[in-house]
Amino acid sequence: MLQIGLGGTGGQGLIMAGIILAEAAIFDGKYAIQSQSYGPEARGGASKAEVIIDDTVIDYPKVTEADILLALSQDACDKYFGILKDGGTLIADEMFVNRIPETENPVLVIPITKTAIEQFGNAIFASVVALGALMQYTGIVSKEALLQAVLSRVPKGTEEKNRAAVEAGIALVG
Amino acid sequence: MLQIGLGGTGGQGLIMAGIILAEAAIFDGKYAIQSQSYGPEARGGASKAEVIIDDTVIDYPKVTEADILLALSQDACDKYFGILKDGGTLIADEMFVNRIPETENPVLVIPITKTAIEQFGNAIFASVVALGALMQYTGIVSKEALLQAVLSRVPKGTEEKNRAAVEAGIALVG
Amino acid sequence: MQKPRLVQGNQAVAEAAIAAGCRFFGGYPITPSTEIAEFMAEQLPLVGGKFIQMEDEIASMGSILGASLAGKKVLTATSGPGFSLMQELIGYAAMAEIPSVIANVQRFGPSTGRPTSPAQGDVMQARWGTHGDHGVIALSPASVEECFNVTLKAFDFAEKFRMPIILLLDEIIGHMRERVELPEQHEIVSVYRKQPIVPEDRFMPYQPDEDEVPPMPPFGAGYRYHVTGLSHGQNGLPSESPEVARKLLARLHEKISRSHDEITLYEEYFTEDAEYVVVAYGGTARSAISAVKSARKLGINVGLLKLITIWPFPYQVLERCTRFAKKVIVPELNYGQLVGEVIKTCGESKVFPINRFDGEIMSPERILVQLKAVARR
Amino acid sequence: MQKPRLVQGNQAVAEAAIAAGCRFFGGYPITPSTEIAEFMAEQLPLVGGKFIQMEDEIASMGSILGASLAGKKVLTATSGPGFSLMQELIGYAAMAEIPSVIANVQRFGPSTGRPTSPAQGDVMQARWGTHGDHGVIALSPASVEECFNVTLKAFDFAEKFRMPIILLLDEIIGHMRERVELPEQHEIVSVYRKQPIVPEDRFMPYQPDEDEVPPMPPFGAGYRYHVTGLSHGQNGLPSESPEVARKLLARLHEKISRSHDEITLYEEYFTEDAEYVVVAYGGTARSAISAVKSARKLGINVGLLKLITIWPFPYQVLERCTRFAKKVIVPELNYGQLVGEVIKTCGESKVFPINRFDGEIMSPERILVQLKAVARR
Amino acid sequence: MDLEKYLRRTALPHIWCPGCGNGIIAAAICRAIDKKALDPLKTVIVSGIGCSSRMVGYMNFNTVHTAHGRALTFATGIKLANPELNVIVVMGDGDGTAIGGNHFIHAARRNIDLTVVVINNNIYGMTGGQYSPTTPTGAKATTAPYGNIERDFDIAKLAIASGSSYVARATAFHTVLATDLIAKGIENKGFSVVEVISQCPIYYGRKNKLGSASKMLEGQRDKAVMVNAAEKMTPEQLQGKFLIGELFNDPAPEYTAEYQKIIDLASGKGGK
Amino acid sequence: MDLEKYLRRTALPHIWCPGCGNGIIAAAICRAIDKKALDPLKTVIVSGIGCSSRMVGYMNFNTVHTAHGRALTFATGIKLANPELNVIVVMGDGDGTAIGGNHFIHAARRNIDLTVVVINNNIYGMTGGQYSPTTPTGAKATTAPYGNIERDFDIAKLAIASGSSYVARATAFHTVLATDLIAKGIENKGFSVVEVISQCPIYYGRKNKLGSASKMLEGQRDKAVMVNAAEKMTPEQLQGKFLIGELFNDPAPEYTAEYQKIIDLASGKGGK
Amino acid sequence: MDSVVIVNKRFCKGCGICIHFCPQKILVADELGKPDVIDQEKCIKCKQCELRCPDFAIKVNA
Amino acid sequence: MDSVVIVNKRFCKGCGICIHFCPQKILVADELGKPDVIDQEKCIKCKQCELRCPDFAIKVNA
Ligand SMILES: Cc1ncc(C[n+]2csc(CCOP(=O)(O)OP(=O)(O)O)c2C)c(N)n1
Ligand SMILES: Cc1ncc(C[n+]2csc(CCOP(=O)(O)OP(=O)(O)O)c2C)c(N)n1
Ligand code: SF4
Ligand code: SF4
Ligand code: SF4
Ligand code: SF4
Ligand code: SF4
Ligand code: SF4
Ligand SMILES: [Mg+2]
Ligand SMILES: [Mg+2]
Repeated sequence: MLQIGLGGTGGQGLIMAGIILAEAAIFDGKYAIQSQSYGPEARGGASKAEVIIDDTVIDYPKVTEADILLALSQDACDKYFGILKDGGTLIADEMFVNRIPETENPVLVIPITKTAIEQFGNAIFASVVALGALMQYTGIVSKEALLQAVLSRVPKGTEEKNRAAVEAGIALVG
Repeated sequence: MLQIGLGGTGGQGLIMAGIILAEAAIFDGKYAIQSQSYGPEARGGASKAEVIIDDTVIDYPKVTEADILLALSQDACDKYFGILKDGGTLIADEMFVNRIPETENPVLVIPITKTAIEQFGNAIFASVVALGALMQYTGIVSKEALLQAVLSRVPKGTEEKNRAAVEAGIALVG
Repeated sequence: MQKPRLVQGNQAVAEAAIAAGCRFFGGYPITPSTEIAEFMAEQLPLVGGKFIQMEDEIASMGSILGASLAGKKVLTATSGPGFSLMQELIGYAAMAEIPSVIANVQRFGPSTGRPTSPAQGDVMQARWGTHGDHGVIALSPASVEECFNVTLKAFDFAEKFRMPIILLLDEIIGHMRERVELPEQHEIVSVYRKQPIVPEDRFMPYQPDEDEVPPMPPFGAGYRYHVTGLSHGQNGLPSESPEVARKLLARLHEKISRSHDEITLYEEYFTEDAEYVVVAYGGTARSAISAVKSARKLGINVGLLKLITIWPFPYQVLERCTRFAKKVIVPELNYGQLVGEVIKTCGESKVFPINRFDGEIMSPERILVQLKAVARR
Repeated sequence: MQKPRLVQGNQAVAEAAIAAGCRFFGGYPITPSTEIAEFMAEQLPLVGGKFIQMEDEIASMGSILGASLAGKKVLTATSGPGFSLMQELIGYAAMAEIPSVIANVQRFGPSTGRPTSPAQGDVMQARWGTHGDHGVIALSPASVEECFNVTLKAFDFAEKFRMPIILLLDEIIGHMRERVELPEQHEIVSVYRKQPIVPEDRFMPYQPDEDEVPPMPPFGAGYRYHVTGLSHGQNGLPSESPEVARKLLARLHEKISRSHDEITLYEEYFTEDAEYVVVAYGGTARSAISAVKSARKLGINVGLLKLITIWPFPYQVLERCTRFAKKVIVPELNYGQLVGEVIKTCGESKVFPINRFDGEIMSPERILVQLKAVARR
Repeated sequence: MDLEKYLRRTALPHIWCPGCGNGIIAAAICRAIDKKALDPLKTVIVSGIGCSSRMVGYMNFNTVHTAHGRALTFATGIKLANPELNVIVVMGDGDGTAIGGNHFIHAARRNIDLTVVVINNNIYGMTGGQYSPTTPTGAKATTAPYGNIERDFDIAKLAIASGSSYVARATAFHTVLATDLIAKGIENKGFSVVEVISQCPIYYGRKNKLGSASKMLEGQRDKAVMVNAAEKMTPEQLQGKFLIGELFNDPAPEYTAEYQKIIDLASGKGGK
Repeated sequence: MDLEKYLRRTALPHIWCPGCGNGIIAAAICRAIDKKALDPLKTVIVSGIGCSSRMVGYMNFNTVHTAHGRALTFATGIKLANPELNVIVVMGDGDGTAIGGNHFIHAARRNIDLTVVVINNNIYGMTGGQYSPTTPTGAKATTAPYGNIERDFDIAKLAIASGSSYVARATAFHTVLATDLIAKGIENKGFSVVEVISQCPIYYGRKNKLGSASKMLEGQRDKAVMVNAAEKMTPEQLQGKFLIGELFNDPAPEYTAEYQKIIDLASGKGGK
Repeated sequence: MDSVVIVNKRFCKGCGICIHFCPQKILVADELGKPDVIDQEKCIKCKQCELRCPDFAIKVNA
Repeated sequence: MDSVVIVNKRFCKGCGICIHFCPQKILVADELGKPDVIDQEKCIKCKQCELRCPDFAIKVNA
C-alpha cells in the first residue's frame, strides 16, 4: 500500500492530480481511493488531496501515515507535514516552499512550478509536472497508465503540453 | 358526576353553551371539564360539545356514558344517541328532531328553538333556552351560577333577553 | 391564587407565557394551536409586547429567534406540519443557544392527517426532528393547570439553559377547558438569562460559566458579538477546528445532562408497591389515571408514572419506579414512540405498549383491559 | 460488468439513479451533496429526462412528488439543513404513498455546523424527522460501489412499496472516489410501480393488493383519482373516520414490516464465532472493518455487522449476530444515535458506544483501542 | 354545460359553509375546462391546503391536494415531467401568497405552463379567520383584534413583477368573466394567474360586519371595475375600487418548451 | 474614514477568493454606517448563508449569521422586538431571492424598517457555481451545463411590486454610489432594498469566460447606466444595460411604528 | 312539463344567493332558507342562480 | 516621509484590482501579484484602490 498526500492552495489543481493518480493506478489494475479536505463549503482556499493505492481492496479511505507528501505551498507543507510516516518522503516545490521542517525523512525539493511556467508558460501545469515526478520517484503507477489518465482528464487541445509536462516531471527526478 | 353531551349544527351556539354550563358549575364550587369535537380544521359544520361536572377532580375528560344528551338537530341526535347511558335522558328540540330513536330511556321533546324564535326573535337564543331547561331538569348547577355564567359570556346589550331565555328554558321543563 | 376559572389548555399556555414575561410571539395559524396565537395577538399589546403573524412557520421561528437576541422572552405555537417546517431553525436555536419556547399542539399525522384530532405522534420528532446532534428539553402537560405551570417552567428552562424548549401538547389538552386555580402574577418568579459581568472588550459570547451556559446580553446593551449556526469558538466566530466543534457539541448536551434532576418533572401515583406500572404522559395520562384507579379498586397493584418531562427521558426515575414491577404498560396515541425508551430501561419482555393511532383519545377501558390481562384478572 | 473505474460516491448515486430509470431530478444545491445534482443536470437531458433546480428544498421535494405522480422515477439530493426542510413533504410522500428517493449526504450539524465535514448525525432524523407515524426505509452505503447498488435498491423499494426512501450517505462516502466495477445497463433489472388491472370506473386508488401496496397509474394514463395528505379511504377521498385512519396508518407500517427480510440489507464479517461484535454503517464501517482485521490479527475474536439498511432497524439480524457476544461495540460519527436501537436488543450493559462528534472521520485506531479494552488485551 | 360530469358525486355535498365563494369558483373552473374542451383524463388540478384547496377533492380529474403552500411545487414537477398534461392550480390567498409566496414568484419567473386560480377571500378561512397577506389594512381578524396593520399584497402586481405572462382578475360575483379569464389562462402557454375575489361570510364577513354572502357578492359587484371602463375613470372615481378583467398578457418563452430544446441540444450533441 | 474600527481584526484575513466583490461591498456598508453615524452598539447586521453572508463575521457590530434564506425573518424579529436598533441585512442573490424569496416579499409588504443589501453575483458562490434566480438566461453554471433556460428576476422590480418604500441599485465597481445609496436606505424609515451587482470571478466568471475580477468590474462599469442618464437614452441604447441609482422612493407607514399605535390603542382602551 | 329550474335540496345549504340575485324574484326561501321555485314560467333562463350557487344545487334547463 | 499608500500584504490576496484601476499606474504587481507602490508622489489620492480593494488591504492616507 502507498499513501500519498498532495497539499497546496486552491487553483493549483491538486485535487485533479489526485484523481489522475488514482485513476492511473486503476488502469494498472490496482485498487485506489482518492479523497480530499475542503475549506468552508465548496469554495476555493487551501486544499489537500489524498490518494491510497494498493494491490487489494482498501478498507480505510483516509491517509494515516503518508509515504509521500507533495507540498506545493508553504502553508500546506507546514500544515500537513505531520502526516508523513517515519521515513516518508517530502516532495516540495522549490518556488513556494522556502522553509523545510526539521526532519530526518528524505526531502526532495524540485522546481515544479518553475518548470511549469518556464517550459509550458503557465503554473497550471505544475500539478501534471508533479505527477510525472511522483511517478518516477515511487514507481507506483506505470507511465502508460499515468499518461492515459492525464490525457483523459485534461482539456482538449492541451494534450501535447500535458504529455510533455509528465516527461518534464520525470526528468526532475530522473 | 354528571356527563352531558350537546349536539347540533355549527352556529347553534352549543360550544358556547357547554362552556357556560361548565363555568356555572365552577361558580357553584364544582369541578368541570368542557371539550368538543371539530369538523375539518376549525371551520363550521356539525358540532358536539361535552361537559362533565363533578364534586371532585375529574380524570378522564371525555364523556363516556352521558346522563344527558341535548340534541338540536336530527343529525346530531342520530349520530350521538349511542353515547347515552342506560337510563340517560335525551332532550330533543321539537323543531329539528323529528325521528326519535327507539329507546327505553327517558325522552324529553321540547320546543327549544321555537321558543327562542317566538319569544326572542332569533334562533340564536336556542342554546340559552336549552341551558335553562337543562338546569331545571338536572339541577346540576344553581340558577344564580348559570345566570352569572350566561351574562359574563353573552354580547353586551343582550343581557336581558338572555336572562329571560334562561327563564323560558326553565319553564319548558318546570 | 386566583379564583377557580374555566380555562382552555391553549389559553393557559398563552396566559402563562405572558405571566413568565414573554413579550414576543411570532407565529402562523394552524389547528389545533391557533388559540394560542389569537390570545397572544389580543393580550400582548396590553403589556407592551409584540405579536406578529409571519408568512409561514419558518419565518415564525426566525422572528422569535431574532426577538430573543434582542432581549425578549419569546414564544411560537404550531402543530405537526408547522413543527416539521420549524426543524431547521430549532437546530439553529440549539446551536446558537437562543432561548425560545415552541409549543406543538399535536394532531393526527403524518402529513395533513386529521387536523382536528388528537395524537402523540411528534414525541420522537421533538427529540430527533432536526439534523445533527443536540440536547433537547420537551415537556408535556396533562391538564390545563399543568399547561400553565409547565409553560412557566419552559420559559425558565429556555432562559436558564439558553436553548429552545419544546412544549408538547396534544389536541385533547390544548382544546379542553377545565377548572383551574392559577397563581397571581406576584406569586410567579421567573428566570431571565444570565448577563455578563465583564466589560465588552473582555466579553466572550460563548464562554460558558461553570454551569456550561454562557451569559447572554441582548443586542443593543453594549456588547457586540457574533451569532452563527456554524461551529464556533468561545469568541462566537466560525471555526474549522475539530476540537472546537467537539467541545461545543459536548457542551450542548452537558448543560442539560448536568441539570437532569432539575429538568425532570413527573408525578407518581401508587408506585411504591406497584407490581404493574403504567407510564403515560399528556392527554393519555388522564385516561391512565382513571384506569389505574379502577384497577386498584379491582385489587390490582398498579401504579402510574406520569411523565411531564419527556426529553431528556427520565431513565433513572423510570428505573426506580419499575425496579420491582412485573410489567410496564405504556399507552400512547401513536404507533409506539416513547415506549422505545421504556424498553431501553426495562427490557422488551417486561413492556406492554398500548397504541391507539386513529385520531381518537385513549379510553380508560382500553388500559384497564390490558391491566387486567397482565394481572390475569 | 463495466471495466474498473474511479468514481465518486455522489456520482455513483447519480449514475445508479439513471441506470434505475430515474428521469426526474428536482433539487437545491448544498454541500456535500451538490455533485449529485450537477451530474443529473448534465446527464438527464441525454436520456430525455428532466432536471430542475428549485427555489429551495421544500420546492425540490414538491417537484419530485409531482413528477412521480406524473409517472417518473424521481430523485432529490440534499444534506442536513435541506433534509430538515424536506421533512414535511417526506411525510406527505409517506401518507400519499408516492415513490421517491431522497439522498441525504450527511455533514456535521446541528444547523450549518461544518458544511464540508462528515457526520452520521441524521440517522435518527431519517426515522423520526417528520410529524406523525409512518414506516421508514433508510439505506446507508459504505463504499462507492455500494452507493451504486444501494441506490438501485432504493429505487426498487420506492417503486415496490410506494414510499419515500432515504439514502443516507455521509460526506466521506459521498465525496471519496474509489475503484468500482459497475454493472452494465442491460444487467440491471429495475422495478416500476404496479399498474392497475381494473378499468377506471372500478379503480380504487388506495385499495391495496395482498402486499398491502395499491397499484399506481401515472396521471394522464386514463385513471383519474385524488391524492391527499389528509387521512383518506381506499377511494382516495378525505375521511374523518377513525377506522379509516387506523387502517391507513397500520398499512403504512405493515407494507414494510411484512417485507422486512427483503428490505434488510447487511453484511457480516467473522460473526460466526465472535465474542465481540462491532455494529457499524456508512463511512464508519470502513474504519470498523479495518479495526476488526487488526484486532483479529491480535487474536481478538471480533466480528463486524455492517448495516446497510438502517431503517427498519434489523433487530432480528442483530439479535442473531450478537446472541453469544460478550460485548457489542457501536462506533458512530454522532453523539450516540443508532446505538439506542442496539441497546433495545442487546441491553445497555453489553453495549459500548464509540462516538466521535467533531466533524472528523472515525479512526480505526479508536475502535481498535476500544476492542482491546473490552477484550482486555 | 353539464357540471355534473366534472364533479365527484360521491364526495358531495361539500364541506364549505353556506354562501362560501369556493363552490361558485369551482363551477367556474369546470366551465372554463369545458370551454377549452380539455380531456379530463389529461387534466390535472393541484391545490394546497385551505378551504378553497379542498375544491380539488370534488372535481373529477387527476387531482392532488398537496401540503399548505406547496401546490405550485407539485404542479411544476407534474408539468415538467409530462408537458402533455394540462395543469391547473387552485390556491387560497394564504396558501398561495403567505406560505406559498416563494413558489408563486418562482413559478412565475420560469413562466412554466400552469394556470393558477388564486381564490382571494382576504382571510385564512380554514383555520378560523386569521389575517392573510391580502387582508386589507385596518380590517379585523382573530389575530388582528385591533385592526390589521399590515399592508396587503396586490397579487396581480406581484405576479407581473415576477414574470407571469398572463394575469387577470375576476370575482365570485362575475362568474362568466371568471370562466372566460380562466379559459384564456389555460390558452396561454406559460404561467397564467387568475385572481378571483371571493367571500368568506363566516369569518371575514362576520368579523368585518359585511353581512350575508349575498351582501358580500354585491360588494364585489360594486367595487369591481372592468379594465377598459377604468381607463375612462378619474383616480377619484377609482378610489376604493379594484380592476377586473385581463390585466397583463405578454407571451414569453415557456419553461418546458425551453427544456425540450436542452434535451434536443444535449442528445443531439451528446454532451457539453 | 477608518475602516478598521468597523472590522473584527481577529477574524481577518477573510475567506473570500481573490477579487471577490464581497469585500468591496462590506467596506461600502461600513462607510455608509459611518456616514449615517450609527452607533455600532445599537446596530445589528443580519445575514443568511452564502459567501456574501459570511460578511457579518468580519464586521464589528451585533451580528447574526442566520440560516440560508432566513436573514429577514430574524431581522424582523429583532427590529420589532426593539425598534431602537438599526437593523441592516446582507444577503446573496441565492440567499435572498431563491430560498429567501418569500421573506423578501413579505418584509417588503410590511415595510418594516430594515435596510437590505442584496449582493447579486448571479450565482451560488458558496456551493460552487450553480445557477441562481438572477443568473441570466443562457449563462452557464454547474447545474446549467447547456446554458440556463430560466428567466432571471429583476430584484428591484420585485421589491417595488411587493411594497418596499426605497429601492436602489449599485455595483461593486461604483463603490461611492453604493455607499450613498445604502446610507439613503438607512435613512428611509421603512423597507429599503439596495441591490449591489457583484462579481464572483471564481465560479460565475470562469464558467462564463468573463476574465479577471478587474475585467468583471469593467463589465459592471460598462453596462451600468445611471437612472437620470437613462432617461435620455433610446431603448436601443439601453439594450444590454442595467440601471443604477435610486429606482424608487415612496415613503409609507412603517410596521413597527404602526405596531406602536396598536399598543397605545390597546393599552389606552384596555382591550378590544 | 319538465321543470326549468331544478333545486337539489340535499346539496343546497340555504345560503340565499340564488334567491337574492334572481332578477325575476321567482325563487323563495323555504323554512330552511332553500329555494322553492314559485313561477317557472317567468324564468328568463339567465342562469344567475345556477352560476352563483356555491353548492352545485340549482340547475336551469336551457 | 509617511507613506501615502499603505498595503497590508498579509490581507492582500493579489487580485490585481487596485493595480488595474489605479489611474496613475503607480501600483505594480510583485511576484505574488500584490501591489508595490512605485511612485508615491504621483498618487492623486483618488482612493480608487482603497475603495475597490476586496481585502481591506490597501489604505490611502488623505
Ligand atoms: C404547514 C402548515 N401550516 C399551517 C397550516 C394551517 N392552515 C391550513 S389552511 C391555512 C390557511 C388557509 O387560508 P387560505 O389559503 O387563504 O385558504 P381559505 O381557507 O381562506 O380558502 C392554514 C394556515 C397547515 N395546514 N400547514
Ligand atoms: C437550507 C440550505 N440549503 C442549501 C444550503 C447550501 N447553500 C449555502 S450558500 C448557498 C447559496 C449561496 O448563494 P448566494 O446566496 O447567492 O451567496 P453567494 O455565495 O453567491 O454570495 C447554498 C445553496 C444551505 N446552507 N442551507
Ligand atoms: S370558513 Fe369561510 S372560506 Fe371556509 S368554507 Fe366557510 S365561508 Fe368558505
Ligand atoms: S466563490 Fe465567488 S462569491 Fe464566493 S468568495 Fe469566491 S469569488 Fe466570492
Ligand atoms: S335562471 Fe335567472 S330568472 Fe331563472 S330562476 Fe335562475 S336567476 Fe331566476
Ligand atoms: S344558491 Fe344554491 S345553496 Fe344557496 S340557496 Fe340557492 S340553491 Fe341553495
Ligand atoms: S489613491 Fe488613486 S492614484 Fe493613489 S494609488 Fe490609489 S488608485 Fe492610484
Ligand atoms: S485590490 Fe487589495 S487584494 Fe487586490 S491586489 Fe490590491 S491590495 Fe491586494
Ligand atoms: Mg383565504
Ligand atoms: Mg450569489
